[in-house]
Amino acid sequence: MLWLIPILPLLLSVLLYGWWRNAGRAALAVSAGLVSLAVVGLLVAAGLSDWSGAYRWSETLTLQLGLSGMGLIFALTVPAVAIPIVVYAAAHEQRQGLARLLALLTAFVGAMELLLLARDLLTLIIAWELVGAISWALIAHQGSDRRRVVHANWAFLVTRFGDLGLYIAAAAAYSRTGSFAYSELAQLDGASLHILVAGIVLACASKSAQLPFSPWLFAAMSGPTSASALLHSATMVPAGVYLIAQLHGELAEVAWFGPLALVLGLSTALAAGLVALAQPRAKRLLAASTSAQLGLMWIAVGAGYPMLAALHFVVHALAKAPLFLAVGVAAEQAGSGRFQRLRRHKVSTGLALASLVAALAIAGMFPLGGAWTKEAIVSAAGHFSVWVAILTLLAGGLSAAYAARLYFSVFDWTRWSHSAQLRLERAPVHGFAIASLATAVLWLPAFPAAWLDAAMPAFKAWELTASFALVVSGSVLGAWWARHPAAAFRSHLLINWFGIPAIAQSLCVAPIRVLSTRLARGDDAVVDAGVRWTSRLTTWLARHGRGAGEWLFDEIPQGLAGLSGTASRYVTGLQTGMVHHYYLMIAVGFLTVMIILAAGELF
Amino acid sequence: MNLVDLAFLVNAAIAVYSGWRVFRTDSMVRASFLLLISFLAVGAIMLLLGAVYLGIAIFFMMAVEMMIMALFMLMFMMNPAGLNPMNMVHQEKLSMLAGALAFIALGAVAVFGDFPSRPRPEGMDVVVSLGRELLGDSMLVFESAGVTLLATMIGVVVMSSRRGRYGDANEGSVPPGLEPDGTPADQSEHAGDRAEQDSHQAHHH
Amino acid sequence: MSLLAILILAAALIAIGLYGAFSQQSFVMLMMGLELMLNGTMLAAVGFWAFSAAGVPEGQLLTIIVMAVMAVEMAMGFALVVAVYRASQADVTEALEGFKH
Amino acid sequence: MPIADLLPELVLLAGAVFIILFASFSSHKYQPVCAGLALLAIGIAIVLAIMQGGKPPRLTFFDVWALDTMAIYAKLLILASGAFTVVLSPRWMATDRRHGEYYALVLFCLLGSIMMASATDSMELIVGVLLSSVTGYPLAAFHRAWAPSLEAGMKYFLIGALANALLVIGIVLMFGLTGATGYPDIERELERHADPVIIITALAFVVAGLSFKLGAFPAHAWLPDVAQGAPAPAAALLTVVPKIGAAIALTRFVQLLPDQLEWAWVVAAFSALTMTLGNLAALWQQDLRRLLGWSAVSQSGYALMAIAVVDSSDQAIPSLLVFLAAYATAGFAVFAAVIYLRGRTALQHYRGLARVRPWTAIAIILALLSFVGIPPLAGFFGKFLLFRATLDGGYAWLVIVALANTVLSLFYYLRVIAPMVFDQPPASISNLGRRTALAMLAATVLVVALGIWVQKLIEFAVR
Amino acid sequence: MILTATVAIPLAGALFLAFGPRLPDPIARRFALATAIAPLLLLIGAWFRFDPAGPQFQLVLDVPWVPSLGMGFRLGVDGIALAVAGMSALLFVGAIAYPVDTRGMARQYYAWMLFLEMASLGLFLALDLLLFYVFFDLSLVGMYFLIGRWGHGKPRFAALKFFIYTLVGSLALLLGILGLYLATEPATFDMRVLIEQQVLAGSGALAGLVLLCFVIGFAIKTPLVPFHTWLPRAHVDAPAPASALLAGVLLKMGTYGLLRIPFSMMRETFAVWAPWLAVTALVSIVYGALVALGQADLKRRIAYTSINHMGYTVLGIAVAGAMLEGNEAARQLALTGAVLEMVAHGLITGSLFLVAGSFWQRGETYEIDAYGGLAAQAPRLALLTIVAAFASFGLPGMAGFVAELHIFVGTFGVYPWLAAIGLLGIVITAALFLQMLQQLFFGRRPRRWADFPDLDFNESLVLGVLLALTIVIGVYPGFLLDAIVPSVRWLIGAG
Repeated sequence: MLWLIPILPLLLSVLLYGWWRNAGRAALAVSAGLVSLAVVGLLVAAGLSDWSGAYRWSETLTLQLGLSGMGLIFALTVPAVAIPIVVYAAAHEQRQGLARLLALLTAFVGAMELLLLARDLLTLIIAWELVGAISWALIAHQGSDRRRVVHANWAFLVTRFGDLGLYIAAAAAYSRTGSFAYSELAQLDGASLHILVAGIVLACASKSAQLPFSPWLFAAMSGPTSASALLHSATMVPAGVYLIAQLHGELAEVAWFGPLALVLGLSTALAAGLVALAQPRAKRLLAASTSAQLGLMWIAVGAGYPMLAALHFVVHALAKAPLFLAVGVAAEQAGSGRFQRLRRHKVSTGLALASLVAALAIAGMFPLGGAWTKEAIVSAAGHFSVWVAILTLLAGGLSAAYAARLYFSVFDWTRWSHSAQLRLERAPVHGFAIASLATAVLWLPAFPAAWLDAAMPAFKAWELTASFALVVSGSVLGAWWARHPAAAFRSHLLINWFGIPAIAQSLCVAPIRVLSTRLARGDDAVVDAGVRWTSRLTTWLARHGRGAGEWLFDEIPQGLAGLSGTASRYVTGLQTGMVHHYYLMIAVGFLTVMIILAAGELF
Repeated sequence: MNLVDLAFLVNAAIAVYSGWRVFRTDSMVRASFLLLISFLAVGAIMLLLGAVYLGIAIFFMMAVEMMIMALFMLMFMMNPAGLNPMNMVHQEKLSMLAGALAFIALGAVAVFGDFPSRPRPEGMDVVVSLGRELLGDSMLVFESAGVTLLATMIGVVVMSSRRGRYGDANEGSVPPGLEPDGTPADQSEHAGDRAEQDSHQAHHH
Repeated sequence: MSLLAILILAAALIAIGLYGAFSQQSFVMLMMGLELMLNGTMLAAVGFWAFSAAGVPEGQLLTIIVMAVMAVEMAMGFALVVAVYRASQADVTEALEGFKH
Repeated sequence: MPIADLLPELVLLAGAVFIILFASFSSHKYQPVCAGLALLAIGIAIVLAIMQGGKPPRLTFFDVWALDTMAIYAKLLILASGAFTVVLSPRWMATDRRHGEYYALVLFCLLGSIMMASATDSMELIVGVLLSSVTGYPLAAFHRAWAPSLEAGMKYFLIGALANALLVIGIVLMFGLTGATGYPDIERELERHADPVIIITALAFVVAGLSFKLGAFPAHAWLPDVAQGAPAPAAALLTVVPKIGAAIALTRFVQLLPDQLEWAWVVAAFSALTMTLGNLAALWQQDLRRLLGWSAVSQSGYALMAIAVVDSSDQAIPSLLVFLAAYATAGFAVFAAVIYLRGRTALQHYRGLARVRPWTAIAIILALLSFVGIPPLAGFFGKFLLFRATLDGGYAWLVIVALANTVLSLFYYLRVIAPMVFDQPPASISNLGRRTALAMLAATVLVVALGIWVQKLIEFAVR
Repeated sequence: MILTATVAIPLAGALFLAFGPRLPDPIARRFALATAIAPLLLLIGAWFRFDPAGPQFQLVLDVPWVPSLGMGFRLGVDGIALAVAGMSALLFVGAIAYPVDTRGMARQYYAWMLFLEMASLGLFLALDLLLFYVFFDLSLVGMYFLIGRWGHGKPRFAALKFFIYTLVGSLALLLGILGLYLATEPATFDMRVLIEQQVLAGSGALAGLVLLCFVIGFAIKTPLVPFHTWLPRAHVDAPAPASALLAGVLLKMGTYGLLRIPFSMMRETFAVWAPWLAVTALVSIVYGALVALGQADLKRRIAYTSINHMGYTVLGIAVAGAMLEGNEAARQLALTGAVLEMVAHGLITGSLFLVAGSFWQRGETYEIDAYGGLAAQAPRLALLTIVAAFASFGLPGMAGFVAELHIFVGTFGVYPWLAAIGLLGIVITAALFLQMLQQLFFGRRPRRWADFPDLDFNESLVLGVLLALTIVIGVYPGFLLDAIVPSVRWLIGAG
């Protein structure tokens, strides 16, 4: 039964595609939203009645689905976030290819559900790669612009490289336990456990855009706005965090997992924060911010609080999605996503207000839920060391700064205006804003721990204080920069993600490309030449020799044929047409017999 | 050294010398007579060995054959009487070498080869034993040889007679034409083609 | 007169014949070389018959067969020489150069 | 006198004599009747030869003549080849005024080859070689008004005369050593007394001599010339039939030799040399018949493989026989195609044949693929059995050489096939009539049928 | 009987087309299609009659052919043969149905196609070693004429090179067969007997040499680096359906043979040399992928990915044979994967070559850079190509993924490092296909393709069916695995 949940959207996306191609926008919005709503409903039903699913491939392999507490949080968030986004997409995106876009978004939800419900590594890999492939299709959606396709390829390849980790992890698990199931992972020990953890970390880091894989998120911005919104908030990127959170118990068996996750998360949060702050483009700022926020989630997992990471995921999803949508609308009106241009355009008041809520959530401003999860993460980090906590606080400050910068650059109240258009587009953004506001319930004392049946770190006063101070100062700084763009610090290194893409280009892509071109040329020139040089010799001989020019000469097979060809000329040279030469040949043959026989006698 | 040995030596010397002179004379007619002398000397040695029938047979056969040969050369060949100096040899050094090697090899076989020593019994009737053999154990061989001679005669007549039963023996003795009433696939044409293609190909490359 | 002497003589005749066959351009001379070889062979056969085969009649018959080989080959050879000469006035091996390679 | 043991041969002889008489006393118009007569003689001989089969092997005529599987098998092969030759000849020879004698010579040639195959006496061997040679020369030179034919015949003769002289020397030496000419006697004597110096020399002479009939190195030079220059039916005959006789003769001869002599190495080395030489030389030929001649040289090399292991593998003789049968059928199929196309021989004249004359093209393609050894054609099983025997006999390197040669040979066979199939055809291609076509198709069917029913062939060869 | 008919019907069809009445072109095509569908239906029937729980070889036919050699007309199937043969039969239907320029010689073209089908199916169904060889060689002949006569570019050269190069392989195979055969007592070519007897076990160097013969023979056919240079040439110049068959069916003969003969019949020796074979396969995987990435020619690129994919298959086989006992689960997985990869590669690469053929028919060039922006112009072509490409680099939900996952996981259990390195291949193949898609379908459309037609009904149907089956296998591999796994388990010796 649990299979219904991923299959429904996947199947419907295909089935409805035909109809969607000719349907009106309203019908599109309603039907696409209903699909996601149905997923929510199914999830609720599943959660209530304890569904499970198993699908047999062969006598040794079975695909398993299951639903856990944390899985349910993620699984519910995805369609919930998707509903407004598909409505937005149906209302707002270009008509051409809209049906395909919606189908892909719906399928995206289905694939992500499969990922979240998977209870074994095989199912997980399937979902994991499907999500990647659909994201490729989404990013490449407007394919007439070749750059977008290049970006899609780039994003896909980076994440696929990470997927190798998952393959290795799965193989390690299977070779040890004879099964892919999560439930069997506990049996692992020794080398195979280390391999498993390393593989999973690799896969998750690349999927959730942690260092050094973060830059692919920039490439992913080439998709339509709705695709970016969904990809960043709910479907693709959080998968990495989900997996380490879900498998935290097994992963933590390895001593270095926690510190590694912490280091990865922290460094990404800081670096991405800086990168976001320096971006001249709104969407890129949001992309970098996604990396940074996911970094915070990694910190949570690394510190031993996977459920906290889940909560931050929810909060982040609810805030990030509307920001994308709103910025998308604004950028469209301005004709560019550059702050320079955005700053000169009016924005719709409703949109701006809603964005304010989202920006505050990203900034981690009390009393929004985002603030609570951030504080909790800081506290969790504090369990490790004070310094880690302080660094995490700094990361929080950075998020406040870039959130403020974004907000004041795009939605500064000095440029608000009322516009009658955009009603349908606004509704999803407003929905998100309301949901974001609702996350404030997290501040209710003991609420999360009690509800979620998971331990949460206790807050410390100094951390709260410092955090608040940093958020405020960060916001001020961000706002000031937004108002005074000339003073904003700008660094090409930061804008370009510390040059990681360039490094990857020169260390990885370019060598492979050169290697492959060389090999491709060399495959003819070198490998074939091993057999072909002889034919060259023949060509030469033929040109300079006497008996050249057979009509089939073009057709000498490379290789020994060449040698044979040469030998052939030599042999036919023996046939001189002169009988006395033939007589000599007989004499030679006679001698040969004598020599062989005499040798046989003597030795 | 008895008389037989002396006769052998003399005949041997004649056989070798005249054999050698065959290829050292200017005239084919002379050459054929020298060959005849060589054969006669060998025949004489055979007689010395007691092979009466064979020796005589050689005398007669070779005498006839050489006469035919000489006539033949007079009839057909150029330079019949050695009027012009004749030295038509090729690869002479190599031939010398081949001859010398052959002599050394066969001589070595003669010297080092361990042939069984089973001399012919004294007083056996050589000719009678041959006759018994011919009509007894080896009759098939002998008959086969006869058949061979018959076949040879047919072949020789086919190849050499100038006039056939229906006119010129050789007229029309060609392969069928590539097209009915056309010319046969001419062998020399291919050589021409090849040369042509050679140049074409060389140009091409 | 011993087997050795006969065989040496035969070897000499064969060697001379071989030389002739290898070196002569003219068909007829070449054939004379071959005849000389067969001549030596016959001598050797008779020598074997007399000294190492206890005079078995096969020895004599073998000699006759060699003689037949000689006669038959020569007869056929002359016929061919006549035919070739008649067709293309060729009487030396070098004239046969139509077939190469 | 067990005359009955020679009935097939006597029929041939009688046929030849009758043909001569008939040809001499009938008008030009009736000369083709000689073909019918020859065919009749061959047919009767085949029936008689088949009747000889099925009895235990024995020697007859005072140990001069063998009646064993090898002999009878070879006899049938030779006779069947003769029948093909005769059927292919009348139209080809139509303009020749000595048409009649041709068939007599063909019958004598068959007789000579049968003698070679059946002889168990070295004198009989000499006579057989002589008969098949001395009829072969005029057959090759039968187009007396056509220079290439005469040249082929003359060269055939010049090489043959030397080779036969060498063979004779070798046999005389063997006689000197053993005092005998019959194989059973020679074998017995050699067991008692085998002086290496003499026997090595004798063997060298015999091998050099028989290589001529076999068309193997070192006396192979005539083969391409005859294949190219002789009247095409005679060329088919001369590239196939003497080879069969000589292969059997050599097999019989080497079996006499003492084991300590490394004769097998000689045969193996010559086998490798011959096939490589033949294939290499065939590689760039422009003339189909010449190419076939060279290919025939290489086929001799394959046949020698079996002879090399005749003592070390009991599979050798059956494999040799099957191989020869496969070779003969394919050889006749492709020569028949050449004859059917009126002697068309330049490869470039075969362009597009597959479209104008598909059946002829099929005949050539199947025959050539059979030479290569593509299953399930007859040639495949021939080669397969050869390889099996050779491996079994411990000559793996020879098998590898043979395999490499097979690849080599594919190249030049494809040089024939490719333009036939892939090129554009000329306007028209004339042919030589229905009877030739029938012979061609019959041989082609045999190429396939002998492969599919190879069991019969093998059964007959191992009996 | 059902298997005999499977082989006989295409042969009869081929003979009828070649020598029967001169059918007009469209009729010849329809006749060929009908003839090709028959074996497919028969094999589907065989599929249902096949009992996975039954003996290893089923539906066996054993008619003596050359009893004195121990050769018989022996046909039979296990799950592996059935899967591969079924795939081949389907691909033949597709290839015959796919439109192609027959240059006015439709009868001959389809006759050769059916002849090739006879040889291919016969090979997969053969239970006799020599019969296997017969079909192996016949497939060369069929392909030679198809390439040489209906190819483009330099077809004759390609055909010649193909024939000669692969004949070398087939002769090496023959030598190996002889080596195995001579050791068998009593002499027989019956595969069942040979598998049971394991005749060369314990014979040291000889067994090694025989194995070498087999491996070289099949490595040329598969092809493994460095015996692969005939492949791109043959592929590029062959007509598209022939390319599809070459990749989809003929290459399988190499891996299938490897599995059927040395793997099964010389387990002990195979285990000794398996690591080397695995390394060779790995080289093929990485090298094939890298070289494919560097190709600017559509068909060459696909051809090289074939080398990569066949490398996976060989890797799976090598791993499965790497030891005689122990680690059965992983080895079974690897071998199952190898078999699946054969099926998957046949369908996927077959489709890709057909796609390439469609490009050629429309644009007369295989240069990838010559195309661009065709997604909007030819959406069906774009969609099917994208699906095929994704399937080819192993996207889950399609057959290739299932196969490659099996192989990786299995390999990891035996040679972890090889698995890890081999994994790099799937990134590179992804890169090369994505780059290809980007160039073909996205970006600006050159003006010359303004009236580039989309796939017609026939093309769409063929590709659609092939790719649908790819997806079915990817989603529901159970139906294949249920037949394959018992056979595989039997071969591994685990069951």
